[in-house]
Amino acid sequence: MEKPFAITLDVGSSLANKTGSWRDERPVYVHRLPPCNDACPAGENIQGWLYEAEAGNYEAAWRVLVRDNPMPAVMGRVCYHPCETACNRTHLDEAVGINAVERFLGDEAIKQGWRVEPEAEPSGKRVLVVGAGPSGLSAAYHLALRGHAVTIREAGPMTGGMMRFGIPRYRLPREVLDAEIRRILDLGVELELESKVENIETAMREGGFDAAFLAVGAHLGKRAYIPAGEAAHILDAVSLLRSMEGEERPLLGRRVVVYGGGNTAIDAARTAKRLGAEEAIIVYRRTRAQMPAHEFEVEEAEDEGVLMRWLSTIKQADEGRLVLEKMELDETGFPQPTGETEELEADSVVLALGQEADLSLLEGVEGLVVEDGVVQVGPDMQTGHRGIFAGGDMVPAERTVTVAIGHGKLAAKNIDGWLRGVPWEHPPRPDVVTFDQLNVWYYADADRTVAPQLDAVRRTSTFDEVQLGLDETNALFEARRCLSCGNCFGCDNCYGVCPDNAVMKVDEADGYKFDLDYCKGCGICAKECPCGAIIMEPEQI
Amino acid sequence: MFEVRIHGRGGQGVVTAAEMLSLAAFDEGRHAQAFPSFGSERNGAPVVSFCRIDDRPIRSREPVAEPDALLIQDPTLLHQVDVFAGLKPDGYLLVNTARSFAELGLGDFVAGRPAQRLLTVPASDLAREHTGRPVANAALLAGFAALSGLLSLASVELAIREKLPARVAEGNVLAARDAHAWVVDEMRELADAPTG
Amino acid sequence: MKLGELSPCEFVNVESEFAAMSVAIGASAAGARAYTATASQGLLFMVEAVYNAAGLGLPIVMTVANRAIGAPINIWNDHSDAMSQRDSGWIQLYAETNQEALDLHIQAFRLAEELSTPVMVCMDGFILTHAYEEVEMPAQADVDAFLPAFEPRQVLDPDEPVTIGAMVGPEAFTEVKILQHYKQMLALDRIPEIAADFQRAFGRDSGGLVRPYRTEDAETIVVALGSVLGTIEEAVDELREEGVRIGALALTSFRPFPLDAVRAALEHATNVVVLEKALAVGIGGIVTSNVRLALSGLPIHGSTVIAGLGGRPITQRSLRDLFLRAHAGELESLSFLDADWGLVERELQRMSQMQRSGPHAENILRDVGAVAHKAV
Amino acid sequence: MSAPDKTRIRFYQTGSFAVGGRLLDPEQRSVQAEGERTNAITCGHRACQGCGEALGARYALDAAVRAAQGRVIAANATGCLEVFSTPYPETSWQIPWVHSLFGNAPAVATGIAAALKAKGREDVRVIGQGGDGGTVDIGFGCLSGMFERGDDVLYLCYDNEGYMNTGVQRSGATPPAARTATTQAVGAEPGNVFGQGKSAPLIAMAHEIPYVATATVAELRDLEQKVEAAMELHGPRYIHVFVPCPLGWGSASSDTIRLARLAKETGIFPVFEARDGVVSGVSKIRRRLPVEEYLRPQRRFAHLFGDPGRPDVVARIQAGADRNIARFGLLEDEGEGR
Repeated sequence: MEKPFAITLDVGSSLANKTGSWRDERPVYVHRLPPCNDACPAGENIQGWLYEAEAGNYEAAWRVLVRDNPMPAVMGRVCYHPCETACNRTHLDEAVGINAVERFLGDEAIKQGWRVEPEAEPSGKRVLVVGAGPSGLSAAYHLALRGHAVTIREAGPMTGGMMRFGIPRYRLPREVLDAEIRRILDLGVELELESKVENIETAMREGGFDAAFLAVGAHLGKRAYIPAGEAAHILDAVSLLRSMEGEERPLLGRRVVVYGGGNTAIDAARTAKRLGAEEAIIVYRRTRAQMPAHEFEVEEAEDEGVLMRWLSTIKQADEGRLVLEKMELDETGFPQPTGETEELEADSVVLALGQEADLSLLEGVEGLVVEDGVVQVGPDMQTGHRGIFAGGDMVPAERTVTVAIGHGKLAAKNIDGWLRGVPWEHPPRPDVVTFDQLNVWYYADADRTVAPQLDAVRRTSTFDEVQLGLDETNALFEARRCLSCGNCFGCDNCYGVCPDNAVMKVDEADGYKFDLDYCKGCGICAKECPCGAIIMEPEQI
Repeated sequence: MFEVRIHGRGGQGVVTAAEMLSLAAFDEGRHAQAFPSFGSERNGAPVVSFCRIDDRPIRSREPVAEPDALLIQDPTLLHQVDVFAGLKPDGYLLVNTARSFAELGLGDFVAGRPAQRLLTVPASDLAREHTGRPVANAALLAGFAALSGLLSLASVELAIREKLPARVAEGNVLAARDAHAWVVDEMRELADAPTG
Repeated sequence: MKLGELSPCEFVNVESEFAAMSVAIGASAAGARAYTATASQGLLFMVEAVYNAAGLGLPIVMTVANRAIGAPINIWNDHSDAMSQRDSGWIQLYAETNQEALDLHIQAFRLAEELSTPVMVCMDGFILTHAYEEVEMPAQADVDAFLPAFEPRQVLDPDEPVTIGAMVGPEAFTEVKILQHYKQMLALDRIPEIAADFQRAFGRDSGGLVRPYRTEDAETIVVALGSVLGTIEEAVDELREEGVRIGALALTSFRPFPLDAVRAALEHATNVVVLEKALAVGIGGIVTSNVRLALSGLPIHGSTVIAGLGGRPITQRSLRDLFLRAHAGELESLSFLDADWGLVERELQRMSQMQRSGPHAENILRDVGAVAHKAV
Repeated sequence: MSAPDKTRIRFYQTGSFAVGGRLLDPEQRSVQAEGERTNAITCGHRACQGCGEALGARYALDAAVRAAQGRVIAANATGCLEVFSTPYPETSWQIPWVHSLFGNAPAVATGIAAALKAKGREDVRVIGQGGDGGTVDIGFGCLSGMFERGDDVLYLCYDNEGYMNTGVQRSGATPPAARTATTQAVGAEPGNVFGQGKSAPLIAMAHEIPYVATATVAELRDLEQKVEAAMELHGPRYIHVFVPCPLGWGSASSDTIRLARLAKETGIFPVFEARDGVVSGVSKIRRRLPVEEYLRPQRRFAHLFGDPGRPDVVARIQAGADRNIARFGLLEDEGEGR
């Protein structure tokens, strides 16, 4: 068409007008640290694997997950999920059920037989890992991935450490545990059971190891002094739980008292119920609110009929009976004795007062420091003795499986760096995304999915797993509740809300790009990004 | 050039009368022009229309000030409006009425003019008789054709049929014939009467 | 149209003249032949769109049934409405008779569509629009042969999208206007050519730029537009019979203004009288100033007569007197045909006597007496 | 914890609030999420930073273009949208588009529709569009005429509540108390007068045309659905799109969508649709907020929050929002609200 001059124009000709010059701020896509990732003791990229999971890419999700944690099926059962406590979604409705999704992925991996392969060529270096608990297994896994030859020496007859000897099977079925350990060992990790390391330096020297990771755990139950008659039946919780793995079931009687307020106490009481005790009573010197045990475990125990006796200490234990003293809290919240006593019938008393580590293998090691019964390590998990690293319950930290696994990973990275002569450095940590940095209007309301539980009747009579898993629909739903804090999840909002069409859609993998030829720097994209993955930066003039 | 002015009231078909007149003239092979003098008048207000007839094309557009013929469709106007203004001394006058000029109080006016050119005709009565409505324009035109001899009755009938809707055309044609006959009769009487 | 006799065609009943022209703009921009009609205040109400249609170069054809502009409110004929739009960018053609009005519309579409510019066909309100006279209706096939199918210069079409009606700033506005002017200059050639084509096709001499009447040896020539030319020609003939060397010049095309043709027609005259049906308050004649430009440098006595305002009849008798005075060189440069100066004087006196003398129109009406009591 | 009510659950990635999402089936994504969307108004236009009108126009037109398989012609009223999109020698439009005048866009659109009908082009659809000035004030006669005649035009009004193009003067859509160049924030009744302004959508409904809707740039999917619904019908249709103006409102350029959202969530701007003159659906408020949340970020209302401020005026505005909420039933039923 021959167009009349000036009044009639070719369509789209304004592309010649580069409005990018108007800008005094420019939008930049960023990756921020989601609070879940930040809170994970194992350093899992939770947002990362939920991103894959919410798309139904379960294997991809699992592979993101096992880059940090080799045991998602275990983790999905026993982790106390600090990630969920930190989850920004709690401000909106309820935390994303991260733990349940993790378990789904872990179980799916076992079901599908997904495996991992070493990522690096063999390094020719040999590392000795002492202890086949979570920390040792984790370290072995990460070291093997990095091409090192790993040998695990375990004093006991079985792998798993506290995962097997401290956690009842109704919380962690053994076939799950065994499957995840087998996958680690399949990486070529050498395992020597009932092979107690008496002296670490000797063992390293004789075995020709270039480095060692100590993870012997804390398996000695703490004993409190309780005046007791000879016939009184007193045992510690660690021993009780460990004996559950043997051939013969321990005999506890009809009325069992558990002394302590931690998760181990809860485990012991619930185990006692399953062993046939008519009454399992937890005696704790403080209040329920002060119990170190996790709330959901306490609730589950109460559901199963476990009784609680708060603000009480055991003064005296005799055959068939205990004397309790009532306590009261002082102004600072500490329990103080009141002198008031009462009696309680009990066939046995289980002490759940904490555990200690057996550090005899470290005697005489130069530079190594032990304080308060635990080995001191640096931020790189290295002891005072070069080449010897340590983690798990034997170092100062919260004693959980997740922390132990995190130690194993961190130590492995540092051991790898040490072996290669290039010290490993923690990558810079981005800011943690806070709730106010999100634009939550875009997130629809969605209640958390409740995972089913075993019927209470069956729970107290069998060691079947209490907490059941999510099916795929539920897991997908739960994954999709993730707000993707601080990381683009491909919602197209920036692409849609730009008044200048200055956001380009590259492709699904590469996401979006700003077209700075036209971006006027209005900032709508940043403000309307649901997950806070865009920031505005001043233009340099 | 022959110029006609028609007086009536809004709603009486005064403009249509002029148009029918021009049609009739056109049918007889002459040039004709009809036009109204419009105002913001509504039904019942005085209305004037004009018609020019000539043997050559008509160029003039001015209102007819000195008509050769005057048709008064509504005699009530006679004493309201100066309807006779400019009427040529030998001009035709046809008034729609059942009364005589004397009864209308026009005795003095007609006295000095040729009697053969001045006539009344009860066109409304004839129209009512044939159409049920006292719309006198067609009948008056036919009367004028008879009075002036300018047009044939056939041309007037043709114009009526061309201009008016079919449902009223035939009634008007009958009324026109009656009016034509009436005027022919009247003129015969006038011719027969002793001049005085 | 409802009966499908005019097909394909759409008839849009609009709520205002402004909308009427706007609908025409839309339809024309979308590639349809578009037509509307208006008059008087209606034309002024659509003025914004009238200019817009011209600026966009849309070949719309519009009839303007020329009528006066209020206040005082007046529904009768003069040229005030169309004259107000003389600079709108529309071509303006003035019809002398109903036959010419019809013929000019056919020519207007061809002109508009060839040049892609709108054309206004002006015909006197009531005098022509309500006159009943014989008109030769051309056959559709002949019109179709004369007027080819509309091929728009620009069209809104999803198959070939364009932006029509861009905002043009100082950098190109002048050039756009020059182009608009240039189109009208082209029309100066095309108007007579199309009229000639028309005559060949239909055998009638309609349209063109100007139409001289007995000007060959005329000492006095009267210039006018529209239907009044007929009465003027009668007066000319009458005076010619009496030996007065007088003629008339009809301006059929007022926009574009045919400077050369007007000069050629008038250059041998002694007196030129421009008879106008509109008054440029504060100066006098509108057409006159255009005619004067055409006669620049020539020793011709010119005068302006404002006539027919608000429907006042222009009679042959008054014209005859006027022309005689003009021929005698007695006409003042600006005069008003058949004006009642007594009424004016009385009102002027009232004004000089008291500040709050009231509105002119009502005072004069009171002097005249009610309109309804007049016979004609 | 009660069992989740499955019928109410939407989860974000496949929910209805964002532009698109990689997890959605392509047909569930918004038009704006498409990589190959029309961009009826494309890059290089000269709208201010954060222009709500540029956004609203692209949203609406792209949806219309998709609904009409690319066969759309638009007539545009004078105003910001026209001026910033078509300064010679560049145009940002990618569809056939015409600008004529300030007050005649509906009539021009009618003309286009008539031409298309005459040409037998039933596949091409016509859109008229303009700002609030060109629609509810200057072009209102033409708009009403278009409605009552039943012309086959979808008219889109982009309402930024004033004559922003000419320097922020009051229009018939300027809200009470708002400061504009012609309603200064001085005197006993600062800003625009209460009781003025008009609801073009309600007036459109009074014409009993097939479809009337309101929408905002904050709820893209709702907007697109309404355009699609309108495009499924013939005859006159009217959609009134709320488009914040950073310049005229004195708001941050990044707040454009947020303000639109707040206008809806406070009840200031009711989002509804009506068929044949009867309200047929409303967009419920998700999280009701006091009008202050909406008013405070805008400098045109700054005089209400100074020291001492005008809590009485704010209360009147709140009362107006409350009336909207009651009139249109903008809240979820009791018990369902979250």
